[in-house]
Amino acid sequence: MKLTRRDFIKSNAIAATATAAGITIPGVGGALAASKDVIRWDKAPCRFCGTGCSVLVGTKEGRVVATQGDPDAPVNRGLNCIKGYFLSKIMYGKDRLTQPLLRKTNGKYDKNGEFTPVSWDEAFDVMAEKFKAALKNDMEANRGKPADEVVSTVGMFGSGQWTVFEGYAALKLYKAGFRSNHIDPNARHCMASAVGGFMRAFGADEPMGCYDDLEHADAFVLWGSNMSEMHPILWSRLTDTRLTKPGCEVHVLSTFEHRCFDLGDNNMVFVPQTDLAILNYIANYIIQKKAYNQAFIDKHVNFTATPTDIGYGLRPEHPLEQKAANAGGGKLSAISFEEYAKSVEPYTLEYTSKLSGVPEANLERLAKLYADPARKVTSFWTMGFNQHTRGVWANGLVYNIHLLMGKISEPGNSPFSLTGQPSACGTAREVGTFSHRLPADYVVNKKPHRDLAEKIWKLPEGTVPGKVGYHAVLQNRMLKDGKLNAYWVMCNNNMQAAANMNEETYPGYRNPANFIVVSDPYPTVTAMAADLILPTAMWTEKEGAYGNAERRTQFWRQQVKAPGESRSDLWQLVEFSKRFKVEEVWPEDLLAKQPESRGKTLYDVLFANGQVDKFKMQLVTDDEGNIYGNQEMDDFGFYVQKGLFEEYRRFQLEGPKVGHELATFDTYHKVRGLRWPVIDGKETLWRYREGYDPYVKKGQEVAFYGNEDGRANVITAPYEPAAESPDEEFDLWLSTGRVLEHWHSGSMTRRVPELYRAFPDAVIFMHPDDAKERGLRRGVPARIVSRRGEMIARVETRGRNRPPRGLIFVPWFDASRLINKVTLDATDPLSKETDYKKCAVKVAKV
Amino acid sequence: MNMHISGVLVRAYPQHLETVSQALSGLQGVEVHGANPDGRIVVTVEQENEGSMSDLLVQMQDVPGVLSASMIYHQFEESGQQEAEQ
Amino acid sequence: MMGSKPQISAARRRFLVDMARTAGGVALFAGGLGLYARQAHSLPSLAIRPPGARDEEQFLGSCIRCGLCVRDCPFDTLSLATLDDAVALGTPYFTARSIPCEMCDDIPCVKACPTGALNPELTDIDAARMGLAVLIDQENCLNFQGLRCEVCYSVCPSIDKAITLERHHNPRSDKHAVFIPVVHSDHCTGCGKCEKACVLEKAAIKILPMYLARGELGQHYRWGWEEKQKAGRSLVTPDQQHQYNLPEGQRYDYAGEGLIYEQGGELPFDADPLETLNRGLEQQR
Amino acid sequence: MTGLQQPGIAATTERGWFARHKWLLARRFSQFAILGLFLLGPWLGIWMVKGNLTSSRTLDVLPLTDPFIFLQSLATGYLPELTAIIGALLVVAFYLLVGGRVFCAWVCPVNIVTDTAHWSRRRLGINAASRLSPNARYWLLGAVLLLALITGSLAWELVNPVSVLHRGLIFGMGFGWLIILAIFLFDLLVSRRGWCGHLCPMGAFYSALGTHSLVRVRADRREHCNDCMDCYAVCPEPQVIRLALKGEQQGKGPVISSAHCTNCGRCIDVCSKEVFTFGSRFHNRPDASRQHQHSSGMEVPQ
Repeated sequence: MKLTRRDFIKSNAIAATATAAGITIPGVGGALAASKDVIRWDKAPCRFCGTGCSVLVGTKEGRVVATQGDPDAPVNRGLNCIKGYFLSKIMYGKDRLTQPLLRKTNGKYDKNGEFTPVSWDEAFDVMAEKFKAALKNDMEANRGKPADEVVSTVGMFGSGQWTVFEGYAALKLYKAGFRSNHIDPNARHCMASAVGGFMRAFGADEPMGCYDDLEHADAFVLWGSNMSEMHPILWSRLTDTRLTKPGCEVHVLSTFEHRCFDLGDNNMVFVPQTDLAILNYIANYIIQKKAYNQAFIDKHVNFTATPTDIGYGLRPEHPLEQKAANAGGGKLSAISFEEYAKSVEPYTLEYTSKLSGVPEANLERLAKLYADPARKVTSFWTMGFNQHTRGVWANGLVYNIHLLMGKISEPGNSPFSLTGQPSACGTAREVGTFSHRLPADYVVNKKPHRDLAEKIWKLPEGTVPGKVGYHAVLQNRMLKDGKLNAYWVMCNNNMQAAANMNEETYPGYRNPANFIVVSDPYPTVTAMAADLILPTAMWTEKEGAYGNAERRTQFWRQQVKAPGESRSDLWQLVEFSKRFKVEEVWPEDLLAKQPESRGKTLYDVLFANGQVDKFKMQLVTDDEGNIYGNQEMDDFGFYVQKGLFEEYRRFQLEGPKVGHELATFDTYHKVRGLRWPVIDGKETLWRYREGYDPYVKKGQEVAFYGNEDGRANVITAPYEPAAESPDEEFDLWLSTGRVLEHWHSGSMTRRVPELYRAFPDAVIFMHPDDAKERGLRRGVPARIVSRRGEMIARVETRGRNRPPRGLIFVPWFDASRLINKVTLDATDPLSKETDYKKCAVKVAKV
Repeated sequence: MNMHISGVLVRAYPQHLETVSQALSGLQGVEVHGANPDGRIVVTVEQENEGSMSDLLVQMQDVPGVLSASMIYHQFEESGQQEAEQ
Repeated sequence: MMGSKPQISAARRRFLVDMARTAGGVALFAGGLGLYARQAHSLPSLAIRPPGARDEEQFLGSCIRCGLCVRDCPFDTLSLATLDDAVALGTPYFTARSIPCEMCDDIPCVKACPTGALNPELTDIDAARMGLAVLIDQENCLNFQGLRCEVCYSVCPSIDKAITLERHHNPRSDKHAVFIPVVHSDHCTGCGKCEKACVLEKAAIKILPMYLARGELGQHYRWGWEEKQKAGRSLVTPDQQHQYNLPEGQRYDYAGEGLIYEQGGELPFDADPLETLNRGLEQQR
Repeated sequence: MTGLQQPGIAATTERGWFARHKWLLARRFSQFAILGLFLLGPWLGIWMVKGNLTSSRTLDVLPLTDPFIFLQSLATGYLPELTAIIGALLVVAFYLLVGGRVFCAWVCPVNIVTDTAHWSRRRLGINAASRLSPNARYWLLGAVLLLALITGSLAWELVNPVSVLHRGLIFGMGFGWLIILAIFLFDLLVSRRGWCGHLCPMGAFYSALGTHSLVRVRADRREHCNDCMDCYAVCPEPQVIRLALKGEQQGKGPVISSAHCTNCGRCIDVCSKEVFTFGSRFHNRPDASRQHQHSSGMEVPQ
């Protein structure tokens, strides 16, 4: 449906007249009148965590003036947490960036110059020049190389807070356009270990269960998840079940006492890293008591082992990596059940209790719960498992327990990896904006997968490079080493978020060989370290889609215009692609395969390709007939979001992998989210279980169809120590994390005065005796020092988090106190996700 | 080509709603988009100049069964602008 | 001498008149001031005294308005009342919504007080009772509506003691719990962090002076359960074993569950008839 | 009367401006220096003296407490802590020595206000005067203490201009200016030296404290008096001068022994004949003036 200017005006005329008449005309309505006097309400998912609450956004005179919890949303039923309560204020911080800013001296770009306002044209000119220089080098380097040897010096750090469309456009621009796999999202910091766990066990990403497990479980186990603060609305659902369901129990494990302990029936504070041992103890218990579900194991499970002593994902020259026998090793080898049983045998109750510091009674109670076939158990975890140098192992070990018992893929029996970010699932994982991924669980290092991508994208064979790109932590290292030179950071604040800022991130950004572009709505720490800052539209200033932790995809329409010259990340990506001729990025042999692309721009090839631009301009309306803007449609002349989404869906529909199907674009604008796979218009609540999942054939009962043989992998892995543990000098564990009131680096929530007041500055949560021993008392500033850097904050010995002796907890939201100067950039060698929960520090008087 | 587009609210006797709607549709540049049973009809009018627009309004009022016709919305665009937008 | 008599009496009269005038003036002034002073006794409800402040009556007699407590407060929490404040002129107070008390472990303000108007016997800040937090507006409190705010609870220095969250089923959403913040006077110091942090436009939780915040139980009544706990046993001879007339298979627990139906044991059927049918006859005993 | 509008003209011409203002300057210096010490903290962050005149702590060790407010607090039935007791005793000891009303002339910030009112009154030739008994202050003093007793609170501190001004300058004034303005206008328009000389119960308290103080103004050269009346014009408590200056015939000594004398030294400044000096309360025989004038110029060093 092509929309002409005439049609557009006419629709407005109809809308206005119909409003005056008090008539509703299908398709159009009283948008114009409505926008003037009354608040117009429309739905949108919350901007913050992975829970995916839905809100109604109230707009008046071009401004979001109010929000309300959506009473019809199944996730939150009208409720919000305190961040959601302030959603309407996040876009209106006084220091919104409204025009591009370039470092300049004497009117010319200079890496050491002052930020100066420039036009989009100038910004993109300079940016394109830098990218082209890097791409030219890459072309030289790649001359004659096959696709799986192609290298690149351009990169991007993206986000699990990108909309689905933005992630997809970025992925396409980089992997197909710039032929660089150096694109990774900040979800690497948050969900990569979970992904690793899913892929290794089930061959398909994302949870099998859904939030309804919260009502169906008889017991909950929290493994390294402070749900009370980080998933507040889910926590209130869990709490309600605990309150209303007779016999319901909550078991909480953490390295420090937090607010979930309040509800917990069995609370356990364990020594950092010993969760690995506890998980194995439970498996051992189940086996010793012969409580495992033999029938389930026989039919649905394979037993495997993973290489051990795999290092800590540090730079290869680091002594720990040199020492590791199988650095980075992850190839599974098949073992028998008996071998598996033997591998967990050392984890006796006594040994585990001693190692972890958790009393035997508590451990046994937990093990009994899992081993009781009559009780449905849902395990939740978030960053405690994922930000872990053995994160993939830990994820796997919890699946082991559920698989041994067959407590999986049915209502209430659910190992449930909770997601941190609003679209870590929807964008980072499903679209596949990781350095090794393509949409729908396909990966770049498999030729058939690349072939599929190239076919869908109508690009010549060999366009997408086959080598896995630089992951998040490696990107910073490569920036520092000068091997990544043109770099675009979008929708995240990685200077504040990445570990070991002093030694890696900052030197990387300021390396004179590099050109750093940061797109952000606010002057973040990352923006401060950039060379070019692009002002970005946020949340409902653009049309978007997020996918939450229970596989629910939710859409929203653009409610208001972004301030000044701000443009959405999507606009920036698409607009920037116009600056590149295909000849500037593709070698001759690719061009020869597709001569019709000669002379075209990347925009023509990637976006105006007859596929993405298939959906012409149209009015965006809701059922009430309200009319919404769409900046990208206005500027590019077609329905960009719809085109991208429908092209993206082809990955789910046309490839060999099944079970990722999304509904059509138009459907999502009408519903309050759907849980994929959506088959014949029907959502899937529990995957892999007959009756619930249409891909499980009749009589199969359970099928883990992500793996070829339909079986899930039990993967044995031992306890191995952390990368850095407290010693005599650095005598405390440091764990970092979030607080309820602030979202991530605080760039949005710290600009809401009420939230800032509620939790103004980061503090050091520590045990009162540890404080006293160091001559500190509550409220005084203290210095946290590690081998890498230091930070000063006030001591808090009371309050919501109560660390045991020997551990401190510091939230990282505070841009004026950067705890990541202190943290260690050790990662899980398999998932490459940083362990933000463990490093050694000392705390002293200032 | 210049473009005048108006939204007009026509009130008619409810019992003549159908005949009025048909009559209106017959007029040059007039489109009927909807009506409700109490006699209110939503109409758009498209003309090249303002003069013919006002003539048309008068014509509409003269249609048998029409009580009133009032202009609710009016937008005018010059041809150049129109092309640029397209 | 006769001649001088009127003179003396004139001087004397003048003296007497002056006396009377002065005395009258002073009495009038003193009366006015006295009334004003009585009025100033009632501390306005939003002004909170520093920790250790004696009760208002005695405080106004013992605080000499020197401001040393103000000076030694490391957080600029305290200020001295000026004429435009409703607080007795020159006395120290703080407004929780602006700057609350940070509850220093060493309580420097109390140490600074030369007269003991801030009672030096207060050495544990947790024992301070500056006022009492009261969740006044339950209709606007986000947590009462089921939202997850509880900022007041989170910032409380005596979290889980002074403010706890009481969990209830949320009948409106039917799936969620509500977390009701409840203040406990035996731990609340009245520091005001909760009022300061309340994210509403106007705080739903406020620190009130004790005299406004507390009710008082009549002398004629006792909480039975508390008396029992204090005594460590029933105040009156413990109850005897009761016997009941009951149908077969039922018990009655006087102190606990009430009527109990004895479990009849598992039924020999599956809930799902298909299970029974598909099991086949060979499984039947 | 014009001469009395600018008393000390004669002294200036004969002894020079500086000599004629010596004690006034010293006094102003003292008043501002004391205020300054309190303000160093809040203004510059140099915390030598904390608190205010009602109670202070110097260099974190020396406590000083105003005995008047201490007495009121006692009257409410409250016994202050040891710190306050020590502080009050130290202050009492000091004023017993130098004269209670030295507080009024050398320390009290209201003195600057009332002096200004008095000076303006002279300059503007305002003569309106209501008859107030100088003893009214004692009535007030009694009333203040009685009020403390009855109300159990420091009622006087609700209006006391001395603490309002001093505390206000250090901690913030608010509408306290109104009370100070009232005092100023009262002194200017209603009663000459009305506040300090007649009403202030604090002055009354310090008068009582200074009845037997050592340091006194003496009219040792009273025989040189040329009856210019300048000293009467400037004296805040003019009734105290007469006996010492003109009492030789009545067998009175040259020491100004009235407890109301504030030891301000203005009479010394303005006298062209250098009749007055600071000295001790001893040697106060009627003929002491001639014997003493050479031996003691200033017995107690400042």
